[in-house]
Amino acid sequence: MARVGVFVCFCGANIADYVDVPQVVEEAKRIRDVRFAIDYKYMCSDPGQQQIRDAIAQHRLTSIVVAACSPRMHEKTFRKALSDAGMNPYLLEVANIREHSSWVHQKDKKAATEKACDLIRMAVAKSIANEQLHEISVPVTKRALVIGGGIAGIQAALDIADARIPVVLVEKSPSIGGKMAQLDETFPTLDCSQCILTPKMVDVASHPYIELIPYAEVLELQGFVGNYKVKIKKKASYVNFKTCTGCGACWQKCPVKVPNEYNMGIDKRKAIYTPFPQAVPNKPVIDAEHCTMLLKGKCGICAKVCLPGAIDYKMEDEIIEREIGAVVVATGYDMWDPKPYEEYGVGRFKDIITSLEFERMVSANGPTNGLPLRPSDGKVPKNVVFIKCIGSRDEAKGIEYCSKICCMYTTKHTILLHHKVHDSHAYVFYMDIRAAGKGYEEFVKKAQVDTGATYLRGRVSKIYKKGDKLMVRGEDAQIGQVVEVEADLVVLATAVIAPKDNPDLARLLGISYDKYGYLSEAHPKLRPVETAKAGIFLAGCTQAPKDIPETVAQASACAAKVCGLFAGDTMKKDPMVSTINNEYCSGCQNCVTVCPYGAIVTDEVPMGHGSKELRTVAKINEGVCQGCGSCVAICRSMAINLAGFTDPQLINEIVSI
Amino acid sequence: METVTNQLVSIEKPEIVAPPNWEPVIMGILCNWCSYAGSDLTGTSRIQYPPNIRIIRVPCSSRVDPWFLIKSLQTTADGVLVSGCHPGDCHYISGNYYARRRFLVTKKLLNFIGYHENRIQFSWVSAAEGPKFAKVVAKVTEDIKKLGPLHLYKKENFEK
Amino acid sequence: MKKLTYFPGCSAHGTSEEFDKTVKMVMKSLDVEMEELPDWNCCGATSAHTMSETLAYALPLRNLVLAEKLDNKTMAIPCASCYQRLKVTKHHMDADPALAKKINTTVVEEGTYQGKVDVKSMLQYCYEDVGLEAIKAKVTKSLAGMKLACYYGCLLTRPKNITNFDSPEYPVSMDQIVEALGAKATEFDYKTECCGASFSISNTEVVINLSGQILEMAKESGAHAIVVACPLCQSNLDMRQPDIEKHTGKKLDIPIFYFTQLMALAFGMPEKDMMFNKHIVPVEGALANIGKIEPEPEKIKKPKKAVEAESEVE
Amino acid sequence: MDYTKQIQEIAAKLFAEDKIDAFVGYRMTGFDKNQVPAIITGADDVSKLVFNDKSVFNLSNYLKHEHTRNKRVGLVVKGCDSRSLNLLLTESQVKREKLYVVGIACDGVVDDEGKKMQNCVECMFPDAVVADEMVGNHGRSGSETLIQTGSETLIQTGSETPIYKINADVLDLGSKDLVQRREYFEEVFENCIRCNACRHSCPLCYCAKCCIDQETSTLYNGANTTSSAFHALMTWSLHLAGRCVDCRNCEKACPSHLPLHLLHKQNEQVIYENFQEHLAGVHEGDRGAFYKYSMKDPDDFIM
Repeated sequence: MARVGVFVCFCGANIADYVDVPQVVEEAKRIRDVRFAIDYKYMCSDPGQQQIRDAIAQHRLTSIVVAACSPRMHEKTFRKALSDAGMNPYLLEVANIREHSSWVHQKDKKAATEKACDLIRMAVAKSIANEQLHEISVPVTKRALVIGGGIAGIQAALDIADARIPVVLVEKSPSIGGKMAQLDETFPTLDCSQCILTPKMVDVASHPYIELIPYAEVLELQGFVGNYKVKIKKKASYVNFKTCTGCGACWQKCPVKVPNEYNMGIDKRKAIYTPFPQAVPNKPVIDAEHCTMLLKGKCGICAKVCLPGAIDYKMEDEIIEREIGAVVVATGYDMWDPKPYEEYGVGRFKDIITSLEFERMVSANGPTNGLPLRPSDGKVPKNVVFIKCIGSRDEAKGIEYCSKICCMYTTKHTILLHHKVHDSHAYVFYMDIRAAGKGYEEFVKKAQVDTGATYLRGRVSKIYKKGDKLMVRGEDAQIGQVVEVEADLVVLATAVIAPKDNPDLARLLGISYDKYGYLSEAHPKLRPVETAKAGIFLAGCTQAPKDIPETVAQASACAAKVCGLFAGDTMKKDPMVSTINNEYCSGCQNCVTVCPYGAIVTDEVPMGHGSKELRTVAKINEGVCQGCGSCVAICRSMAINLAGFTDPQLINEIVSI
Repeated sequence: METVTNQLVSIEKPEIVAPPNWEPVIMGILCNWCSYAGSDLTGTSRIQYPPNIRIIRVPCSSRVDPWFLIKSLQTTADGVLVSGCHPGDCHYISGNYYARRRFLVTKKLLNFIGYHENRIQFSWVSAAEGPKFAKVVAKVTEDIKKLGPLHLYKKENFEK
Repeated sequence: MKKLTYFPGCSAHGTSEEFDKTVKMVMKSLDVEMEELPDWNCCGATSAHTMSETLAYALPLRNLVLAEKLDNKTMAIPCASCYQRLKVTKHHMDADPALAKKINTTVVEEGTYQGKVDVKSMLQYCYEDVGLEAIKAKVTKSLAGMKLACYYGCLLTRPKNITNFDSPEYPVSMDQIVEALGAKATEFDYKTECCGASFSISNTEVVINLSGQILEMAKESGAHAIVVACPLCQSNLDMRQPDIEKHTGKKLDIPIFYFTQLMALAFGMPEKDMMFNKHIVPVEGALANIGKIEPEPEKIKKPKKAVEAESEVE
Repeated sequence: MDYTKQIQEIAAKLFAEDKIDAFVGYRMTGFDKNQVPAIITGADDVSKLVFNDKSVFNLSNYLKHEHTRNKRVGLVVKGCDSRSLNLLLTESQVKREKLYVVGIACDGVVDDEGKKMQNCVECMFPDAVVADEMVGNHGRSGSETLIQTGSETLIQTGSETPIYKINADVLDLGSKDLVQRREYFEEVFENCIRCNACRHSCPLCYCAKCCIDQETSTLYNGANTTSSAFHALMTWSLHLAGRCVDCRNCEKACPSHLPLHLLHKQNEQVIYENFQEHLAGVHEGDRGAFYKYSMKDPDDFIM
């Protein structure tokens, strides 16, 4: 026989002013199974909690109903009060008579009181069906997987490894470094990107707690927080990294030339190549799509010139597995393709380039020895027009959001242009200058003064060719007139977009992504690093456009989260998970298809007591189950129940009023 | 039946007339992450709405078995409101998509056997949509008031 | 034999008689049977849609409904303005059922709109349905030697989601047609610029300025003449040319052809049928270039740093 | 349609080759001209088998019988029966390798009065969609049946193009107003005696515990009242939504002759029109509409 205690809170005047609390208590006492009911000014205060603790002992209560504010507010507080009194905390139910009654029916005390009574009736009915539940403890594999070797992945890996937690760092391309390795100088301090990045890259390679797997992709992730199993495909590099010394004889002699991705296709690399001189690991790979030996079986020069004999044309993709406990996703970003800007003649005019192409040109280790050159005739440009918001903030052609970094990098570009070509002049077409950040506004102001660049607020409507010049026609909104600028070179500040593989990766990891393809954080304000799936964290631009300092900060935050997760040998988990009643389960496996987390597997049990014949039933993996209840609602046999929200509990609520 | 003063005529069965001062009971089944949070926000914003709704918290709209709706109508409620996260916002990735299918079929079936579709209604209310929740409740309450009491099964003995 | 409903529009029987005539000649020789839409009415441009939305849809709708009574699947329209009005109306009738219901009530006598007939501009029809190959096959007198700037105007390819034809900014269909005739299309960046036609009467200075730029850019691109696919473009660029020349003091002397006139010419049809005498800017100078083929200038060596796509073996 | 001879031959052959332990078919009743399902466990009884247009029952229901469960079984299936068999396969209730399926190219079966049954008139898949061997000739085997989903037209190879027809009774009742429909179903629920014959006869009702069993009464309110019948039949029909193959075993079994197909056909129609789904059991592996979703599902009924 259930013995329920009801505790009604005044919440100061918040409840008491609009709900007749003493009457509610009287009503509560009349409910069958209620043995004790009392009101108090602040139930959540310590004396209030003490009343609950006392009543439990005094009246041998079997379940507790607290009628107060939303359970989202104080459920945890009251649960703790129960366990302090030696009672299972999950025997608590909260009747939400503040948010759902007193605050929303302030003009009708009678109705609000009636409703409060009903809510208590429902909570009492539910609590009768409550069961004792216990937190689930899940063992943890203390190894982290970092996906992506850009600055975000590098920082996260280093921070985690420094806490002596092993890290597996998987990078898609032959070298880590990411987009930051392509940059020349960084705003707002103009320090050299390579100089600050390469030491970190070397640290990654030499760190005893980091296993670097370059030229590889994540294929599959199974399991749940603390107990993931990941399958990684190591793409065939056709070079044995163990014997290769990185001497470079092979790529010097290779006869096949391919557009160089690192330099945005401005120059060529060989079919056997390291992406850039400071690559980590500094070992070449063979590009199977272009190598004539692999395509046609002719050539083989690299193998001939390789003294250690590291070339292996027969190498195949390798699949390796690792057991890990947490994942940091740091897949970075892509640049938007400006092709839809047809009115600019993108694609027709060679002298329109993107900002990353410009960045490579002005970079000291770039394809033009640090000088911006017109792609059409190789001449040094004098008038350079920079157009911002190409694709960003453009619902019609591109994406709606602001890419955040373009204002700053375009400012940097005007400075770099000024440094490299002293007699040049920069024109910047902008919509707004968004320079929020430490030292950013000062940087922009200084750049404007130092470079003498002409800033024109307005959009460019057309670019056309006049002789070998490009005529850029736009609006100067500040003087309200159409202006035309004769340009030698036009640089488009293209938008930052999510990597195109992100949706596939998200599906593979079981996390969500937004309409642009950015991976979604668990809460935009308070949980910006976590995903909705426990144990998977986000660092850098894979979540949203960010500059380098923010990316590094988020990466370190990920590392802190991972370290926190791995602090104990086991993890505690909410017991609100589904359970299967084998006796009822018919083994139709519909729940297996419906479960969004793959938490349900099949199991074999005897037909009956002592029977040797086996039948298939479903089995819940408690560690994976997140407690959504999808499986419960579709189970026709009533074989599944969700702890805390069982059929008896909910039906009791429904029929109680 | 008491004397009729307040003529609320049910369009389902015109001869059944609501008793005076009759107030409908509406069962509100809300998902924990969006709609329940949204209803909490309605409270914290002190937005007023009709007091007829009785709220049940479930983790996700996909936890809502059509059975709950039938059970509610059979026993205590004159109408049911189920509310979940907007499509794409489900805390559990895809729960509301499964729920949406079941809801449509249930609604149509109920209509087919002669109950007005508005007896069960659905909404997507996010955690930020406090005002929307109040509007939804007001609309459902008004709809059910127009339909009148769900008389049939209340008269019978119901074993709890 | 292809069959086609032909919506001539008001200018075909007036200012652009030569367009109308050459369209009919060319289509006949390309084995397309044109059936003029019986009892067609004004498309409403541009007065209707500046005054009343309903009227702006109702006028073209009547034509669309009438067109459905014929068996042809396509209705082709020479005038860009008419084309735009009919195409826009069709688009909204198909996409917006509420609007469709409202507008349909205005054409009770003619019947109900069903959306059976596709609307195309004459250029689009030539490009998509007739095809470059068929055009090329008919050429008996190549236009080689002639350099032409193709001017599309603002309406033929816009808005993109409604017209679904060619690029809205840098279309190439007409260029390809004149190249099929043997002529050379110049790289002309003002293909879709505004010619200022709306201010034709109210503010002539704007027209002189805008049309002047178009003519000047065409001249600069090396073109001997401009090719158009719309009566308004033609009359504006042709008729205003003396004024523009007077205004800028520069001699332009760049005749404006309909693409069908050039097709007829290349198909070897009698020159008098093309009604070149109706042109204000004389055409003889431009036509004299036919046959004068310049030697190809030697290709300038590509700069070393230029982007190259495919891989190559040294 | 009389395939008695062919079926007897096939059964005899299967027993002779020792391919099966039991054969599920039809035999005549002892006292009238109707047929009952028969589970034959030896070659001696093969001559009792019959098959003609009175072979109405869906035999896939008999795979849960003690003589057939986990045994090697030969089974006769018409179009509708094969679809429920397909669902049983998908839901792991029977093992395909233990079955020898004799598919019928069905011309429709008749009711007690000799009239072609309504579900056969509206049938879109008269040929068995699963079969090891086909009997009868429509010039195609079941697996050749090509179909598309949802509101698109359904295409079958062969001359006719079946298009989904809304059940005549559903259409008829749907055209009445709310009050009439309500009164109609009130009578239906009133006449239900909660005997559970419907669930017992349904091939797809194999749960160990059923929602309409009276023993689960605390939750499901087992008392025999109109209200509980409403509750039970509604829940039951929703459990079969997207799965019911319209074989009408339930209706044949119902002692009160309740028009149970109305509920099922109504659900089928809603699912078919709204979710771009195949009809239940047409494809193996297709679990039914409630166990999947599409982003494009109708959303306009939700505020």
